Amino acid sequence: MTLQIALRHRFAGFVLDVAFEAPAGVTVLFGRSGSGKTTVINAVAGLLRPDQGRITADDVVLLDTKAGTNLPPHRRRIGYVFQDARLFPHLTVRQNLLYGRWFAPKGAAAVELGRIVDLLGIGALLNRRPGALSGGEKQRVAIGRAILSNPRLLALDEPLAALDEARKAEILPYLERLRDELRLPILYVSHAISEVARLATTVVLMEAGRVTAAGPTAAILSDPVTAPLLGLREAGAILLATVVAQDDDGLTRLVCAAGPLWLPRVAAPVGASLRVRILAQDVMLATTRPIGISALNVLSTTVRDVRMGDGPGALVQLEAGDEMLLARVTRRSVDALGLAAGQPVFAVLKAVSVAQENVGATG
Amino acid sequence: MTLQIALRHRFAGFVLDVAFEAPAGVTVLFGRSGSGKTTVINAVAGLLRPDQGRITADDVVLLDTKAGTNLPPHRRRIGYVFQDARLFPHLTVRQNLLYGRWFAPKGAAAVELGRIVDLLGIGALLNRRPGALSGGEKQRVAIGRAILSNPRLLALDEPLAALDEARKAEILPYLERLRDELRLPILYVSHAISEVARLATTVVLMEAGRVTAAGPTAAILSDPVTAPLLGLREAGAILLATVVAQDDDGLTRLVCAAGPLWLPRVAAPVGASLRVRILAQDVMLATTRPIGISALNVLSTTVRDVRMGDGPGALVQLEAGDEMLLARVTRRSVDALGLAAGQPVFAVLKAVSVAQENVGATG
Amino acid sequence: MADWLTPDEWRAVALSLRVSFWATLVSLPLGVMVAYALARWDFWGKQVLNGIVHLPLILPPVVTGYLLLVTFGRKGTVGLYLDQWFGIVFAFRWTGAALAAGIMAFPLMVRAIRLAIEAVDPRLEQAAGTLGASRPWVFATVTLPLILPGIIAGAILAFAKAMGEFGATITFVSNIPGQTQTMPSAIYALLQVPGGDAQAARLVWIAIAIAMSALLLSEWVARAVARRISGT
Amino acid sequence: MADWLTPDEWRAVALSLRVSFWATLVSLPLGVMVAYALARWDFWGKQVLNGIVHLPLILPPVVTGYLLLVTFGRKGTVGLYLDQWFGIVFAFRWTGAALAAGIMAFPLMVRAIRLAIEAVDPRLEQAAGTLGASRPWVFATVTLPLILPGIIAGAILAFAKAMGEFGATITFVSNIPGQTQTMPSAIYALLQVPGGDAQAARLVWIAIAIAMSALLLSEWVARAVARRISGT
Amino acid sequence: AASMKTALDAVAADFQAATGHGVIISYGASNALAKQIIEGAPADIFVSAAVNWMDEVEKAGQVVDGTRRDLFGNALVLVAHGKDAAAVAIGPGFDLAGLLGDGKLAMAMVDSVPAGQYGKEALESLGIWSAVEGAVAQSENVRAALTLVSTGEAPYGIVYATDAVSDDNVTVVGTFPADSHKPIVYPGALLTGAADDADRAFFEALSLDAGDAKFVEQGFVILN
Ligand SMILES: Nc1ncnc2c1ncn2[C@@H]1O[C@H](COP(=O)(O)OP(=O)(O)OP(=O)(O)O)[C@@H](O)[C@H]1O
Ligand SMILES: Nc1ncnc2c1ncn2[C@@H]1O[C@H](COP(=O)(O)OP(=O)(O)OP(=O)(O)O)[C@@H](O)[C@H]1O
Ligand SMILES: [Mg+2]
Ligand SMILES: [Mg+2]
Repeated sequence: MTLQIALRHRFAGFVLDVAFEAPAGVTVLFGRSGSGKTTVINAVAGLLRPDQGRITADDVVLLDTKAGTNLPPHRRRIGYVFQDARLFPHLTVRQNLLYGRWFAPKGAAAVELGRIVDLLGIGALLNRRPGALSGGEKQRVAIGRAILSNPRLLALDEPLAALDEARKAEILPYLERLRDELRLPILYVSHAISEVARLATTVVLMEAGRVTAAGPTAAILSDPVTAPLLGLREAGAILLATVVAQDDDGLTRLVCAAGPLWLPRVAAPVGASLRVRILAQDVMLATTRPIGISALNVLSTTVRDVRMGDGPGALVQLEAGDEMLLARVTRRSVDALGLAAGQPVFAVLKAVSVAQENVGATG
Repeated sequence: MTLQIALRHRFAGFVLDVAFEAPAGVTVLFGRSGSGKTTVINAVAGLLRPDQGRITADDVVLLDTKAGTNLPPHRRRIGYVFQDARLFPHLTVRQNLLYGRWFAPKGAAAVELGRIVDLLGIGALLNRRPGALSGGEKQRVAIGRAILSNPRLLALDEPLAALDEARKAEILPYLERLRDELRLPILYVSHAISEVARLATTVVLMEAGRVTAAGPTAAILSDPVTAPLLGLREAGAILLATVVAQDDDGLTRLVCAAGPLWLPRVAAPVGASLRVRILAQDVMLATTRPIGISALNVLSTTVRDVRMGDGPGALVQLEAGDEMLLARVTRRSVDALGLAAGQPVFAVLKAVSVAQENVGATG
Repeated sequence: MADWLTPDEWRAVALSLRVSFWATLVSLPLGVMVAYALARWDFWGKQVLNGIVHLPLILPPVVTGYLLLVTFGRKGTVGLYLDQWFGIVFAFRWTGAALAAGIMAFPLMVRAIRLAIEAVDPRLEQAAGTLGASRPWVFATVTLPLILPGIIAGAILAFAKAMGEFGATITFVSNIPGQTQTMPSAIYALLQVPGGDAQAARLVWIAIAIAMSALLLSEWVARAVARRISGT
Repeated sequence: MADWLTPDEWRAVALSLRVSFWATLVSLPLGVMVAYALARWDFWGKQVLNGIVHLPLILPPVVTGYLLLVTFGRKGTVGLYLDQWFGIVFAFRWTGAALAAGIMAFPLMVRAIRLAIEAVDPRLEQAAGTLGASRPWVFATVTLPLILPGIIAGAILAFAKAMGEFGATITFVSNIPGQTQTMPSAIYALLQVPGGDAQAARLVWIAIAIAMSALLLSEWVARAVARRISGT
Repeated sequence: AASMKTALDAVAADFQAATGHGVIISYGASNALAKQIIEGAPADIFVSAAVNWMDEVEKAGQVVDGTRRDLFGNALVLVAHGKDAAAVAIGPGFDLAGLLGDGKLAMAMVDSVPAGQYGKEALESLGIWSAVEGAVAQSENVRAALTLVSTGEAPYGIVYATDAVSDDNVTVVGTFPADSHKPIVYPGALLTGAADDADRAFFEALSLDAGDAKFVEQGFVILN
C-alpha cells in the first residue's frame, strides 16, 4: 500500500506544507521538536482537517479537501499510538487492548492478544486501570491497543521514547515483523536515529513544517548531504549482507560486497539477507592492512569522496563493489593518510560496534 | 546538599523498598519501565505518602513516617518536571514559566526568564497556551517552569525523552551548569545512558522496586559487573583529562593518565579538567602500536582483567596509571591476541568516537 | 407505619415515589441527548433550545403548571391529539404529575450532565475514533461511561426536585388523593388546615428520609464509579 | 416601557433583578466553599451537610419558607440574635427575599460547581504544589480558573432559579409591593384574578427576556473561558 | 378552597360510611381549581372560596343549571399574636395603625385572594385602609397570613374566623362588622361532567344537618 500525502495547513505562527509518498514498509518522519510531525499524522488519521490537502491510501481517498471528501477517523482504520498515551481511564488494560477488536472487520488477520501482551511485558497489568500505570507501561499498552485494532496502517508517534533500551530491543523486531509479515504500512515518528535506520524503508526529514528530504533509508543515511541533518554521530551507511555461517564462538559470518563481515550472533538463518547499518564514526581507515588488532573486520574499499566538515571532522564516502560505506574521521587524519578520491583504503570495523538494533531484516 | 532517602511502599502487585543517598550533584535513577523510578521521585516531592519512609535533605526532614513529619509539597520546594508535562492549561506559556516565581522566597538566586527561554527555544511560544503545543514543546516549557521556580532541588523525570538530539545537546550543558554553578542537586530519571554518563555524579540502578546498585558514576559505569545492567553497548569508563591545547584544525588536545588524547573541539579553557566517557565498544586493542591508521589516539595500557561474556563478547579492563579503561572485544580477538592480565596493550580510539555528550565538566 | 400514616398520606408517599422515579427515568435519556447537543454541537437555534430547557426554572411554577394545563390538558393543544391518536392522557393522572415533575427537574438534570460532558477530554474520543468506533459507539463506550458521575448527579437532582415539586404539579393535575396528590401537595393541604402542622411535619420527615436515602445511594454509586475511573 | 407596566409591576421587575443578583452573588463564595468541601474533603458529617444543602430541593417551597420564618424571622431562633446583635433583619425586607431565593437556589449552584471541581485533574494541583503554591494558592491560581465554567453554570442556574422562586419567598417575607413583591409574586397575584392572565403573560415575557439575556451572557462567557483553556 | 379541609373530610367520611360511595376531594386555590375545571378536569362538584371564580366556571358552561348555590358563609376577624391579647373594638376609623406600631398587618393578597379582597374592602369601608396600606404584608393565602401572626412575625392579621379557631398562638381580638365587606360566601355547584346520583347525593349531604354541624364546628356560617 502506498500512502500519498499532500497537506497545507496553518496554525497561528506555524505553516505546514508537505507532500510526500509513503510506500509500503515503514516511513519514518524525522525532525526537530515542533517541526510538524504530529500534525501530519493527525491529518492522516483524520483528527485534523487541514486547510488544503489530499491523502490517499492506494486508491482509497482518505481526504480530498478540493473534492470535499473527508473519511471520518473510524473509517480510516489507522492504528494510532499517540505521543500521549490516551488510554481509556474507565477501562482495564485488557479492555483497552481489546477495544479496537469490537470494531475491526470480521475475519481480518487477527493479531493474538497473548502474543502482544507477552511482547510488551504487560501480562501483570491486564486487570489494572491506566491511572495506576507507570509512564512506560501506559505507552506499551497504547502500542498494544493500536496493533490489536487490526488497522490498515499503523501510525506511531514516538512510541518508544519512554521505554528502556531492553524493552525497545524487544519491541523493534516485532514492529519489523509486522511490517514484513502482515505487510502493514507504518508511519513512524522518532527522534532516535537507530530506530530510523533499523525500521525505516523511507525517511522523511522535516524542518519547520516542510519536507527537506525524503527517500529510501539507505540513500538518505549514506548521503553526506542529508546525513548531517540526522545528527553527525548517527550518519552511516547500510550494507546488504548475506548470512554465511553461525560460528561456535557466538559470531555470525556474513558476506557483503566489500568482503567478509563478522558480527555478534545475528538471529537469522544461513542464507538470510540482512541490512546492516554501519555508523560512519565506527569505521577506522588504514592505508595498510593492520595486524595484531582486536578488530575483526577489515574491508577493502576505495575512497570515492571526501567531504570536509566545518569542524574538525570529515566524512569519507567509500566504495566497495556497488555498495557505499561512510567513515567519519578527523581532518587531521585525512591529511596524515593523504586520503583522496580513487585511493584504495582498508575500512576497519569492530564486530561489537554493530549493535543488534542496527541489524535488521531487509524489508 | 545530601538527600537521604529510605522508602517502603506497596501498591497492589508492586513493592517499593529502596534506601540510598543522593549526594550533591546529579543522581540518576536508572531502571526499566515500571521499576519504581517515578514512585521514588513522587515520594521525594511529597506527592506520594509512602507507607514507611524517611527523607531528609541535609538536616531538613522532608518526611518521617515514624515521627509523623510530612512536609507538604509546597514547602519542600522541589522543582519537578513530570513525565507528563502537566502544564496549566489556563495559563499562557509565559505564565506557566513564571508560575513558581510568585512563591519563590524573595532574594533567592534567580534564574533569568530570557535565558531559559532562549535555551529551550520557546521564545515564539510565550503567548500561546499549552493546548496548542507539540509534545516536545510542552516538555521544554515544563523544564523551564521547574527551573524558574527557584527550587532547592530539581527532580527531572525523563525530561529529554521527547526531544530531538540537537535540542538535547543544547539542554544538557545547561543542566550541567545548573549542577555546577547554582550547585543545585538534581534527581534525574533517564533511560538514555549517554545522559547518565554525562550528567550523573551518582547512579542508582533500580529493578522491580529495589536498588540493585548505587554509587559514583565512574565506578558504576566501569564496573564490569554493573556495566551490563546498563546495557552492554553503553558500558564504558570515565577518564579524567586536562585540556592542554586547542589546535587549529578543530581538535582539542588533552592529557590523561594514559597519555595524550585528541578530541573534537571541547569548549573548555586550557587547564580545565574534564570527565571523558570512553565507551568500551569504541576501544580497539592492538598488541603493537598501529601505524597508517586514521585513529588519532593510541594509549599505552596494561590489561588488568578479562571477563568473558555469555555471548561472543568479552570486557577487558585496562589500567593506565590509576585510571581505568574498558574495552569490549570479541572472545575470538581475546584468543587471537592472547590477552591476559598484566599484558601491555595499546588502546586505539578514534577522536570522533567520543561524542560531545560524553564530555562533561567535572562535577 | 400504616398506623401512624393515614391511607391518604400513605398513598401520597407511594405516589411521590412513583412520580419521581418515572419522571427521572424517562427524562434521563432525553436529558443526556439535550445535554450532549448543547455541549458538543453548534446548530441553529441552540440558544433557543437552551432557553427552553431553562424555562421551568425561570418561570414561577404556577405559570409552568398553567402552560402544561393548556398544552397537555385534556383540551390542550397537544393533549387533545395525544388523547385522540394515542390514547395518552396526562391530565389529572399520576402521569401528568410525573410530566410536571420531569419538566421542572429537566434544567437541573441537563446542566449537570452537560457539565460532565464538557469535562470529557475530547482526545479520548478521538482515540476511540482511530480505533474504529463510529460516533455513536464512541459515545456509548467512552463518553457515556466517563460522564456517569454527572448522569448520577443529574438524576439525583432531578429525583430530589421531583420529590419536592409542588407548584406546577398542583396547578396542572390538581391535588387528587391517590391519583395526583403527591407528598408536597398533601403537605400543602395539611398546612391549610388548622392544626394540620404536626401531620405535615410527619410527611416532611418522610420526604427528607426518602430523599436522603436516594442521595446517599447516589453518592455511594458516584464514588464507586469515580474510583473505577481513577484506577485504584 | 413605563407605559405598559404599572409602577407596581415595574417595581417587581426591579426588585426581582436585585434579589436574584444579590442572592446569586452572596451565595457564590459559600457555594464554592461547600462544593469544594463536598468534592474534595472527607469529614465527619459530610453526608449531613450534603443532605442539608439538598433540603430546599426536596421540601415543598412552602415548608422551606416556613422553616426560614421560624429561623430567620424577627422572632426566629437565629433572626432574633441577628437583629439584636447586628441589627440585621430579614423579615419583610428584600434581603429576606434574597435569602429565600439564595437558599432555594443553593443546591443547584453547589451541584454545578461540585461537578466542575471533581473534573479538575488533581495532577495539575499537585504540579502547582511542587512549584511552591500552598493549598489556598493552588485553589486560587489553578482550581478556581479551571472551574470557572462550572461556577458560571452554577451562577446562572442560581440566578434563573432566583428569578422564578415564589413559594418560599412569599411564605417567608410575604408580598409587599416595592419591598418583597418579586415578579413571581406579582404574576401569582395576577393569576388569582379572573382576567388577569394577559397582564401576567406580560410579566412572564419580561421574566423570560431577562433570564434569556443572562443565559446568553453566561454561555458567551463560558465559551470564552473554555476557549482560553483549550488554548486556541 | 383548602380552608374547608377538616369539615369536608369529615362529611366525606360520613357519606362514605353511609352510602358506600367514596369521595375524592382535591383541595387547592380556587383559581387553580377553576382553571383546571375549565380545562377539563374530571370534577363533579366545585366548591369555591370566591364568587368570581365560580362565575368563571359558570361562564365556561361547566355548571349544571340551577345547582349553584351559596353553601357557607364566613366572618373576617382581626387576630393578634399571643394567647391573651387585649380585645379591640372594630369600628369606623379605629386606630389599627397605632395598634400596629412599626409591625406589619398580615393579610392574604389584597387584590387577588378572596380573604385579602374582603379584608381590604372592610378596611376601606372603615376608612382606615390608607393608614395601614403601607404596613400590609400580603400572603399567598389566609393560612400563610395566620402563620405570620402565629410566629409573631406580624403582631396582627386579618383572617377568616374559621382559620383563627384552633391556633393557640393567636387570639381573636375583634370581628369585622358583617356590613363592612361583601358577604363572604362559598358557592358550590354541580358540574356538567357530573352525572350520577351519588354526586347529587353528596352535594345534598354538604347541606344536610349533619354536614352543617361539621362546618359550624369549624366556624362556618350556614347559608342555605
Ligand atoms: N492547535 C494548534 N494551534 C497552534 N499551533 C499549533 C497547534 N498544534 C500544533 N501547533 C504548532 O505546530 C507546530 C508543529 O506541531 P507538531 O505537534 O506537529 O510538532 P512535532 O513535530 O510533533 O513536535 P514534537 O516532536 O515536539 O512532538 C508546533 O510549533 C506547534 O506549536
Ligand atoms: N497508583 C498505583 N497503583 C498501583 N500500582 C501502581 C500505581 N502507580 C504505579 N504503580 C506500579 O508501580 C510500578 C512502578 O511505577 P513507576 O511509575 O514508579 O515506574 P517507573 O520506574 O517510573 O516506570 P516508567 O519508566 O515506565 O515510567 C509500576 O509497575 C506501576 O504499575
Ligand atoms: Mg509530536
Ligand atoms: Mg515513570
